[in-house]
Amino acid sequence: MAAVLTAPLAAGLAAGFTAGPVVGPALVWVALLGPALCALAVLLLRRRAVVLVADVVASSVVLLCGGALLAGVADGGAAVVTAGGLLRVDPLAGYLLVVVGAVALTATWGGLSPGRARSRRGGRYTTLVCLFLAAMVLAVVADDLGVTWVAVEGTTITTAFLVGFAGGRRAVEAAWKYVVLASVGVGIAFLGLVLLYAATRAAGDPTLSWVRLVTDRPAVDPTVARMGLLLAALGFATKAGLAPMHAWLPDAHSQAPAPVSGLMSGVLLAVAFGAVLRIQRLDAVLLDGAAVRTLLLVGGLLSLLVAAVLVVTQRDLKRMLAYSSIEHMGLVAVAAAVGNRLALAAMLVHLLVHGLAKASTFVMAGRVLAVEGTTAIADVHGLVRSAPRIGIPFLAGAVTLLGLPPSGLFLTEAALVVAGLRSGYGWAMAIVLVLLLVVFVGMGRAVIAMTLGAPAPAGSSEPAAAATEALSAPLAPVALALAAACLLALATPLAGTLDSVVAVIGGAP
Amino acid sequence: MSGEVAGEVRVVVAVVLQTVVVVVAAPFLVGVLRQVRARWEGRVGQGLLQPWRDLVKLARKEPLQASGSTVVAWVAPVVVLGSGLLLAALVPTVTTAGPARLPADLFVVVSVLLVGTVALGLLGLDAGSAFGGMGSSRHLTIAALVEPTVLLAVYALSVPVGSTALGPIVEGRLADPGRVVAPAGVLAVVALAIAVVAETARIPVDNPSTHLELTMVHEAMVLESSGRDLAAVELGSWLRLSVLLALVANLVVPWGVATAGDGGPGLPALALGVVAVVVKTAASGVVLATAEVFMAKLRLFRVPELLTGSFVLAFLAVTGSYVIG
Amino acid sequence: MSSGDASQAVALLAGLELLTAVLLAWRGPASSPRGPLAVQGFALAGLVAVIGVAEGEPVLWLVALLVGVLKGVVLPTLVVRRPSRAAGPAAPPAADRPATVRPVVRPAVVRGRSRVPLLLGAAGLVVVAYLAARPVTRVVTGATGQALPVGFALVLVGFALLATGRRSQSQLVGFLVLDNGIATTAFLATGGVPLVVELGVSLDVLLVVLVLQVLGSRIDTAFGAGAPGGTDLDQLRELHD
Amino acid sequence: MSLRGWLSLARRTGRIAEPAVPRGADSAGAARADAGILAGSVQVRHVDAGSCNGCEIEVAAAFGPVHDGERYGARLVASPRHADVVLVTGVVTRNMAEPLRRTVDATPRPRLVVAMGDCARDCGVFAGGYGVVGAVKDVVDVDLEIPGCPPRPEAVVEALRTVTRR
Repeated sequence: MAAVLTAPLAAGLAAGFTAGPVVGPALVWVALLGPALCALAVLLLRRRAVVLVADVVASSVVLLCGGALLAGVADGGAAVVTAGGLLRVDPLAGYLLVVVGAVALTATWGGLSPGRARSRRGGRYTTLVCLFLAAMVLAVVADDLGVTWVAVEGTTITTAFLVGFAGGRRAVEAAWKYVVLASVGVGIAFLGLVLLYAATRAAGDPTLSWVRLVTDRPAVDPTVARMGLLLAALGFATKAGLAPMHAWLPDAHSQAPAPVSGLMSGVLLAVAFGAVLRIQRLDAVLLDGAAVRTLLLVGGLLSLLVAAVLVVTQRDLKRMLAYSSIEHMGLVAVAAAVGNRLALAAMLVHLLVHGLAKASTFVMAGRVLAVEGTTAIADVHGLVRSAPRIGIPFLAGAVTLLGLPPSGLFLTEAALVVAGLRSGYGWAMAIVLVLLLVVFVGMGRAVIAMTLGAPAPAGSSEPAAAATEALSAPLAPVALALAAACLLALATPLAGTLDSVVAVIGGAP
Repeated sequence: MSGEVAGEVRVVVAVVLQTVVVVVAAPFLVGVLRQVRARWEGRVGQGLLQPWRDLVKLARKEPLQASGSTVVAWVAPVVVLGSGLLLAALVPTVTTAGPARLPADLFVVVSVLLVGTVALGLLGLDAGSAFGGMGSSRHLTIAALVEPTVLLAVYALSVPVGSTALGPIVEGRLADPGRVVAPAGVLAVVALAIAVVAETARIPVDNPSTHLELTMVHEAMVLESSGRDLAAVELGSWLRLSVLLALVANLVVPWGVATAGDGGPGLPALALGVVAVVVKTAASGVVLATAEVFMAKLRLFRVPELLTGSFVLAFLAVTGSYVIG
Repeated sequence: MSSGDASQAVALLAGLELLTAVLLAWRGPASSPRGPLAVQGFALAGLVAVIGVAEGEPVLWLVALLVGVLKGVVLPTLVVRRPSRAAGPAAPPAADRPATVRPVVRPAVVRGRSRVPLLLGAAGLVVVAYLAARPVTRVVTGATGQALPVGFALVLVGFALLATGRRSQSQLVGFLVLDNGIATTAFLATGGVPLVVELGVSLDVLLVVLVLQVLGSRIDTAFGAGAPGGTDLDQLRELHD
Repeated sequence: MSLRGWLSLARRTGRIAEPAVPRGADSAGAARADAGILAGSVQVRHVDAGSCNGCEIEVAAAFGPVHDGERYGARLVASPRHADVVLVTGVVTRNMAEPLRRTVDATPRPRLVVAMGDCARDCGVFAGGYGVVGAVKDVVDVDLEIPGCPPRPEAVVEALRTVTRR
C-alpha cells in the first residue's frame, strides 16, 4: 500500500528533496515531531474529532515523510543527517519509516472508533498511540545507538497503558508482564551498548554512533565487543519477540486493543528488529559477524518451533495471531542470519508485508471480538455467512498471513528458502519448511473453523453498540493493506530501492 | 639475659596481662550490656559490678548435680572456662604479640571456640532433661552455620596480610588504615559481627534474658548447672563474648593496640593497650546493647536466613579481597 | 585527589553497592527496601562524582547530581509509595465484562519464602560476575576497572531478585538493582555514556518505575489485596497456554 | 513504630524508676545467718503453687521499670539451680505440693524460701478448699513471709532487700 499510495507524492517530494539540503532534515523532523504534535493537539484541544483522527493523521505524516525520505536517500542519494549527527536517515531507516507509516495507517484507520473517541479515556488512548508512533520513529531515525535504546524503551513506556487499556485482571496482568520483561530485556541491550562503548573507548574513540562505527571500524577488543554486541542483539531481540525472550508477546498482543495489537505486532517488532539488524551489521564490520548470526539463526528457529507448537494447540484467536507474529519474526531472523542479498531483500519485503497483513488481521480480530463477544476460537463459527463484512476480510487477512499465493509472503518465504539453500543452510531450511507447514495446518484449521461452515444459531438478537460500530467500520484500509501485501512483492520498480537498503545492512552477493 | 630471651619474657608478660585484663573486664562488659539495656528501658539498672557479685556468690555456693548426670556435668564447665581463657590469651585484644609456640592462628582460634561450643552442647545433653537437649540441638545447629562464616570472614581479612594469624591481621590494619574502609574488609567485619552475635547468643539469634524455655538456646543448656559449675560456664561464655567483641572492635578501630614491635611490647604500650581495649570494647558493648533493645529475637526458623546472609557477606569479602581489594 | 585515593574511594563505594544489593536480597517481606536502595543510589552518585574528579570532567558532576536525586531520592521513594485507592481513578472494568466484586483481604502476616536459596544464589552470581567481567577489566584502564565486576554482580543479583520476587514491590526493587548495576558498569567502564543518552536513560527509568507503580496499584485493585509490598504476583496466572 | 519514634520515646521517658528509698531496719529476723554470702546478689526463682495470679502481677511490677528490683541486686532466673531464693505465691495445691518440694530441693544451699501473699502464709480465702494442701510452711521450711493480698511491689522489693542487704 505504501508504494501504491505514496508513489506520486513521494516522487514530488523527492524532486524537492534534491533541490535543497534543507528539505531532508525538515522531513526527518516532521516525521518525528508530527506524531508528537498530534499527541499535544489531543491533549490541548480535547475535541472529539481531533481525538478520533489524530493517530490516523500522525500515521499519514510518518508514511509520507518516510516515502519521501526513502525516495531521496535510495538509489545512491546521500543519507540525511541532522541534530548534530544524532539523527540520520539512510535507506534502511527510510524503509523502516515507510513500514511504520504504512502499517500504522492500516491499524489506526482500521481501528477508528467513534465510540472510543466519545469515551472518557479516548483522549488518553489517542495520545499514547501518537507518542508510541513518535517513539518508533525516533528509534528508526536515531543514528546514536544510545538514542535508539532510549526510543525503544520509550515504546515500552507508551504501550504499557495501551496494553492494559481494557482494564480488568487479564489486561493488567498482561501489562505488568509486558513492562517488566520488555524493560529488563531492553536493559540487557543497554548493558551491551555500554560494553560496546567501553570497547570503542579503549580503542581511542568513544562513540555509539552507528555510522561512525561502520565507517571508521575502530580496532576494538574482540572479546568485549562481542559480549557487548551479543547482549545488545539479545536485548533488542527481546523486544522483537524472538524466542526464548518472547514470553511477554502473546500476553500483550492478546490483551491490547486490536489496533494497538496490530501496531505492536506489525511494526514494533519490525522497529526492534531494525535495531538488531544494525547490531548485526556492526558485528560483521567490527568482528567476524559469526556471533550475532548464530544468535539470530538459533533464535529464529526456536521462535518458529515455539510458534508451531503453540499455534496448533491455541484456543484464543488473538493469542494465535501473536504466535503467528513470533513465527514471522523467526523467519525474518533466519533470513537475517542467512545474510545474502536475496535473503535480506526477502526479509525486508517480508517485514512490510507481514506488518500490513498482521495489522489488518488484528483489526478484523478486534471486530470479531466486538461482534461475537469472545476471541475463543471454539466459540466462533461461520463468520463468512453470519457477518460477511467481517468474515471475508478476516479470512483474506489470515490467508495472506499463511502465505498462500497471491500473498507476498509466499514469494518472500520462497525467496528465503532459495537464498538459504544457496548459502548452504539446507538443514535450517528443512526445519523452516517443516515448522511452516505445522503452523500452516494449525492456523489454517482454526481459521477455516471460524470463517467457513454454518454459523452458530444466533443467541441474543440485540446487537451491542460495539458490534454495530464494528459492522459499519470502514473496510477500505484493510482492503488496501491486503492488496498491497499481495501486489507489493511483484512491484519490480522497487528493486533498486531494495538494493540500496540491502547495501546498508551489508548483503553479501 | 640475651635480648631474645628478654623479648620472649616480655611477650609472656604481655599475654598474661592481656588474659588477666580480659578476665577482670569480662563481667564488667556484661554489666555494661545489662546497664545500657536497663537505661533504655527507663530502669535504674543493677550497676556494673553486679556480674562480679553474682560470680563470687555462685562460686561460694554448694554445686548441685541432677540425678543421672555424669562426669560431663563437672568437666564441661571447666572446658568451657578453659576455652574462654585460652581465647583471652590467644586473640589480640590488649596486644598483638603472642608466644611463638602457640600461634593465634585463624584455625587454632576457631578450634578453641568449637571446643567450648561442643562442651556446652554436651553439658546441655548430660542431665537428660528435655529443654537441655533442645537447647544443645539448637546451639550446635547455629554453631554449624556460624563457624564457616567466621572462617571465611577472617580468611578474607587475612588475604591482604598474607597471614592467617590474628595478630598480624590487626597490625596490618593498623599499618594501612585504608584496609579498614576497603569493601572486602567492611564486608568481612560485618559478617564477623553477625557471626559473633550468633556465637555469643545475643539478640536476634538468642535472648540472654529470656525465661521462656521454648525460646531458649544458651540458657536452656545451663538450666541444670549450679554453684561454681554455673560460675565457670557463665565466666567462660562472658570471656567468649568479651574476646570476640574486643576482636571486632580491634578490627574496626585498630588504634591503641600494643604491637609486637622489636622484642615485645613495652610497658607504656601495654598500658595504652589496656585503656584502648577497655574503651573500645565498652563502646561496642553499648552499641550492641542498644541494638538489642530495638530488635526482636528472630524465630528459630529465620535464624539460618540471617546466618546465610552473613555467610554470603563473608563469601563476597573473600571474592572481593582478591578483586577489588 | 590522587589516583590511589580515587581507586580506594571507588572500591569503597562499589563495595557499598554490593552490600546493599545483598541486603535487599536478605530483607524480609515486611521490611522496607527504601533505605538500602537510597544508599545504593547515593553510592552510585558518589561513584560518578569520584570518577568526575579523577578524570577532571565537570559534566560528570552534573550527572552525579542527577543520579543522586533520581536514584537516591526519587526512585526509592516511588518504590515504597502506596498510592491510595481513592486518589487515582481506577480503571473501570470493560463494559462488556461484568466486574467481579471481590472482598478486599489484607493479610495481617506477610507470608515469606526462605531467602536462603536466593542468598546463596546471589553469592554464586557474584562469582559468575567476577568471571564474566574479566575480559572487560582488561580493556578498561584507570582506577575504576578493578571495581567493574560489582556492576555485573549487581545486574545479576537484580535479575535474580526480579525473577524470584513474588510481589510487585520486590520485582520493582529487582529492576532498580539491575538498572543500578547497568549504570555502575557504564560509569566504571566508560566514565559515563554521552550526556544525551544519560538523560534519556534516566527519564526512561523514571517513567518505567512510574508505570510499574501505577500498574502495581491497578493489580492491587483488580486482585483485591493490598498486602505490604503489593499483591502476591503468583496470582497472576490467568494468561497462559 | 519507627526507630526514630522509639528513640524519641526513650528520650522523652528518661528514667521512670521510683527514687530509691533507704532500706528499712532488718525486720526479717527469719533470714538465716548463713545467707550472708547472698549479700549483694540474689537470684529469685518464682514458683506459683496455686495462686490467683494477683501476686504474679505484683512480682512483675516489682521487677518492672518503676520499682526495678534489679537495682538492689535481685534478679529473676529461669531455673531453681541458678536461684538463691524460692519465691512462692499462692496456696499450695495438691498438684503443686510435690513440684514445690522438688524445686526447693533443686535449689543449691544457702537458699531461702519466701512465702509471698496471704494465701502463701495461711491459705487466705482458699483455706479449707478441697484442692488445697495447706500454706507454704506446711510443705517446705519458710524463711521469710510477705503479707498482703496481694502484697504491694514495694513490699516485695523491701523483703528481697533484706536478703541482698542493699
